[in-house]
Amino acid sequence: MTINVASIKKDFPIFGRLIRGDNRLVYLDSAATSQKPNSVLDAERDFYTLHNAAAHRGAHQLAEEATELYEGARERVAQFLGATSEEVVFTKSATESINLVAYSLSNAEPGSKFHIAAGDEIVVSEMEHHANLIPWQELCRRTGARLRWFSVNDDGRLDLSNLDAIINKKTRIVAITHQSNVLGTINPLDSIVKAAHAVNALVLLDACQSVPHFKVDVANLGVDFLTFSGHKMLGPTGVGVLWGRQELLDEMPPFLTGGSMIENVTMESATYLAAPKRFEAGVPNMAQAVGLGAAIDYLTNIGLDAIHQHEIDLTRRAIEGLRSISGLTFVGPTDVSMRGGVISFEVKGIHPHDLGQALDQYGIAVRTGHHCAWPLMRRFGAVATTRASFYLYNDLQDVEDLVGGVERARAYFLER
Amino acid sequence: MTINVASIKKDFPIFGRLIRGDNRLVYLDSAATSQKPNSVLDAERDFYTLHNAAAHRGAHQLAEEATELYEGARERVAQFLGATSEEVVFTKSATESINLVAYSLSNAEPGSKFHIAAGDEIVVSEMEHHANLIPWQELCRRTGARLRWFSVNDDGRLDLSNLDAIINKKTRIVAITHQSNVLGTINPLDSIVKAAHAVNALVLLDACQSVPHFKVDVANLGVDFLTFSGHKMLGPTGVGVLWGRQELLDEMPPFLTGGSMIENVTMESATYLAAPKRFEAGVPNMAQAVGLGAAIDYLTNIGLDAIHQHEIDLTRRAIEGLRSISGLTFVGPTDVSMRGGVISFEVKGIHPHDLGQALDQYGIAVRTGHHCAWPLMRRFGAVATTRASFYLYNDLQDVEDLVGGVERARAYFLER
Amino acid sequence: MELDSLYQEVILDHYKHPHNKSLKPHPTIQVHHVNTSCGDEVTLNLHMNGNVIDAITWEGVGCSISQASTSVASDLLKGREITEAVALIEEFQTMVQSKGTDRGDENRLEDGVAFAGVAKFPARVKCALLGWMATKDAIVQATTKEEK
Amino acid sequence: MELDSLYQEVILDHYKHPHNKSLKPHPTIQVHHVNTSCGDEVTLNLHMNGNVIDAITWEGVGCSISQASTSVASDLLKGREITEAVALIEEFQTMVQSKGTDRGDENRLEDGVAFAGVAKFPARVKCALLGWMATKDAIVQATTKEEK
Ligand SMILES: Cc1ncc(COP(=O)(O)O)c(C=O)c1O
Ligand SMILES: Cc1ncc(COP(=O)(O)O)c(C=O)c1O
Repeated sequence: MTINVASIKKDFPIFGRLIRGDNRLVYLDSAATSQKPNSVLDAERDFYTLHNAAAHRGAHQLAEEATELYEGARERVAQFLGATSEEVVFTKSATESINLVAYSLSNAEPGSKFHIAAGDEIVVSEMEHHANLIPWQELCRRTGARLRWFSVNDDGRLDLSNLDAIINKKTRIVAITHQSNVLGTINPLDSIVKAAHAVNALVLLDACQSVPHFKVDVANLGVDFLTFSGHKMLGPTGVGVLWGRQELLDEMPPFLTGGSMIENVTMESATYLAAPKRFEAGVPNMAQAVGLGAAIDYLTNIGLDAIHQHEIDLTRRAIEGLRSISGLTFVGPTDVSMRGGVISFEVKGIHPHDLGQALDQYGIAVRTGHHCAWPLMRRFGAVATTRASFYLYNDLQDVEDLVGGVERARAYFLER
Repeated sequence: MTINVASIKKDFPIFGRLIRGDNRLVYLDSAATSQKPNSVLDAERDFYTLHNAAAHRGAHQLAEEATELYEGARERVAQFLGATSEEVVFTKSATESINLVAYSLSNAEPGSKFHIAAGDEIVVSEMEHHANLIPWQELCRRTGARLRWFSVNDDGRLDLSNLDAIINKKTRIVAITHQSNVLGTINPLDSIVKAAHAVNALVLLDACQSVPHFKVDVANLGVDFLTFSGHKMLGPTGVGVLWGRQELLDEMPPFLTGGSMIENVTMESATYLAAPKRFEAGVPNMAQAVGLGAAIDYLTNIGLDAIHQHEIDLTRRAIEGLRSISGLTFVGPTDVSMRGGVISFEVKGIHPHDLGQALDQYGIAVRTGHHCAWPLMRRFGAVATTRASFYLYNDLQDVEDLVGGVERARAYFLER
Repeated sequence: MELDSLYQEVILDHYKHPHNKSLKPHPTIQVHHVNTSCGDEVTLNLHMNGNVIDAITWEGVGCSISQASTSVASDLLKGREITEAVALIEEFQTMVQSKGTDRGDENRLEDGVAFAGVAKFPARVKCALLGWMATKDAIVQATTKEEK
Repeated sequence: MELDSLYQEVILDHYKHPHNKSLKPHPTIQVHHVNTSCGDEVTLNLHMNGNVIDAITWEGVGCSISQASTSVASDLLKGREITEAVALIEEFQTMVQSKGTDRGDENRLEDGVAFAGVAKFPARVKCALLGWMATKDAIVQATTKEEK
């Protein structure tokens, strides 16, 4: 279960370029977006140069082929998740996937089991990405429901001590992240899913930071919805996934409406197809779905377990190395159990922007700022943090360069 | 103002492939989706292999470059439309663009000038694509407003005889297509825009079939919103545009919510940035926007006026040729004034699917079915039609092949 | 030529002269199915006599494949017991969805095997299935009605 | 080395020892600006004396560029007439948005020219502008208040 990073790097053409002069690229920003292997770019290009036509809308040969490739990509995603094709909806991003569920719920008429109203409660956590927070705030605004949340402990773990109070008979949906994009924390789901289902609440898992990095099987997790973005898992920009239990998707009201999702249309009204088509209005992002299929092939080929182990090894090493730097504190757990390859930290006396700028000058790409998790920043009394995140194409040299880079930046700002 | 199709075809690699045996590809389905030139595919690939990072979210060099490329694409779109960058919102498709406006309106609180309620009216036409019909039906369902529509004359033109009755003091928004994707009709906008603005109603133009084919200048049109898809204008799948007047976009409530569109976020609520960011939640479809920018360069280079003239020439020739086929009737205008390169027809005794199948066998790709305009089909008493649509890479030989193909199919089905 | 492999003589015959195409009144179950991607429609009356299909009559608009296939189904399934009919429908379905690997058993599907060529044209599979799926749906409804 | 072209000595000095960084009470106008992409914030008090800026005092959290730049602005603009101040703000803005083509006029912008290097780092332009835009906003509000 070891990974040959040298050979993997060769599949990613971007590692051929130099940064700010003649520095090699040390890309530690995969939690924001990942780099793309040639096989993904080739799959997209082949779609356009050999098979491009509107899927599901034509009977000519190109349309047939485009349909088969697009639906083939759906099957790949389904297999990858341990799901069936009918449960996989292609969206443009995880952000759209989450909004889809939130809008669909508020489109439900009174009397529908999906209808949400004043008196109902929606549960999130303090460590959510804005994409899994604001859509629920807005759903509450539209329906009169109340937003509640789990808080986060000092060590960056979810505080579940009041689980029974937060999830109660009024709870309708619990939307929670699988792995924090700031802390690296992987959340335990069993007790949350159990509590939610005990009160007939739905569970939506924001799997943006988990599906790309370790094996996720929807049947095992027991959640009702799961969302992620293609661009964070070697896939193209412009494609995301909503997985949902088929019996739910088939009953939920549509979100975006238009072509290819209808059963019958008159000037007055329309009836809608079953999922997944119900939720895919318009000519779909075909090339991007096909690219995502190729990305899944690439990941599967390397092996998700090996990738996760590799990231854990890098994370352990990075925590050890950074820990010795004077004035450096971590935001998030420092033990590697139930944790992924995302590390946030602060260095006393250096603002993250300045630190990030210096690292960039050495060729090291990290993310600085609030990471679209502003409430979590406030929770830790930080304006911003510096975040390094790892993926299969990173190696120990990248970790050494990061540690060395932070030391050098510290000297630059604080010791001159 | 003539177009060198032979040289253009060389830029589109798909014309190198053969269809159903050894037929050359006669692609007459550009109204569904267009083919892509190498320059668009190269622009996307260059983005991924040289500059890929999350735009607007990082301070490192790749993120800077990605941001510049993404915003550069926005400037190109703005220039192309005679607009400013702030007025250009990237979406995944025209379908999303239209839904964006419809949902934003229903997100407006009572008291807002965008708020829609029972008693209000929304106006569409009988020739709308489902994408510009169902979102308004659903907006009516959500708000209690009433949907009204212009009907279509026997010759496939909009019936504006009751303009003053349809657009009245209750009208809040008029959503209309610029060019019908079935009939080829280009709608006259002046009187509609004037009537709408006289009662303070907004005008949304579905420009899916116009922006790719002739020069559209938003300042001249006088509309308030304009929507189109990249994939119909040589661009990638997965990108669309909403253009809107800045003062409107800046005041309208957001639609999709999440990262990169916020000003400030607490657990309880969020405030939002000005347009266009307000409407672009999440890591954007960067590579697709960049590809669309390259598509616009390609189109501009050839010249939109030349493209339009070329399509009109092909259309005139196709109408002449098809007209002589026994049992063939057109659905849509047969004069070429105020009309684009989309031709729908029926052949007595042959169902469009069968006709399309035969044409496919000869290498000719046409669209058959209801073209996502089911009410319009009913209006003309058709279950389906056969549609041929032209673009800059089609030539007279393609038209001859179409006419010959329909004759051959007729003989196959009716004379054996 | 491939077009002939799709449009076999028997298909065009059924298309030009469809069987059982006029609705008989008082059905056990009436169903209405639409091929949403193209607008083709079929209204189908299922007449049961106990466990046995007494008659299948229908009306519809659509392409040669959907019309001929409904015509063939209405002939083939008449006089069959429910389980037999469902088995035949499933055999037909397997054949047209086989992408060309299953040519169908002529002893069982009779004129139905003429549709084996459809399997190579994925966009037409739904056309070939329209009448068959409508019949299956009607049978399921008739059975459930029975049980109530 | 490019990092030095961004982090000039004068910037790090202002960062470590910011000027006018403590809010003086009773401002003519108080504004609060946030750099939404990173969370940096500034609260700024503008004290007018007729047409002339009497004082600019501020509080804030942020990177060296945003803090130093606000410090420099609060020095440079003090004692200026409104039109003069606005002109200087616009000159500064033009310089940092010039992508490196405009190095700034040291006679006019004084310590402000130290930020010319920012122009080559688009993601930092907003940092450099935070305090200046806040000041401009405060001036506009003060003027509108006047007119009422
Ligand atoms: C007139 C018209 N409007 C809207 C659309 C919807 O475009 P898309 O499917 O790319 O969202 C189309 C094309 O399908 C169209 O032709
Ligand atoms: C945990 C988490 N949720 C949601 C998102 C939103 O993903 P996207 O911007 O691709 O829609 C991200 C990434 O930005 C994330 O890290």
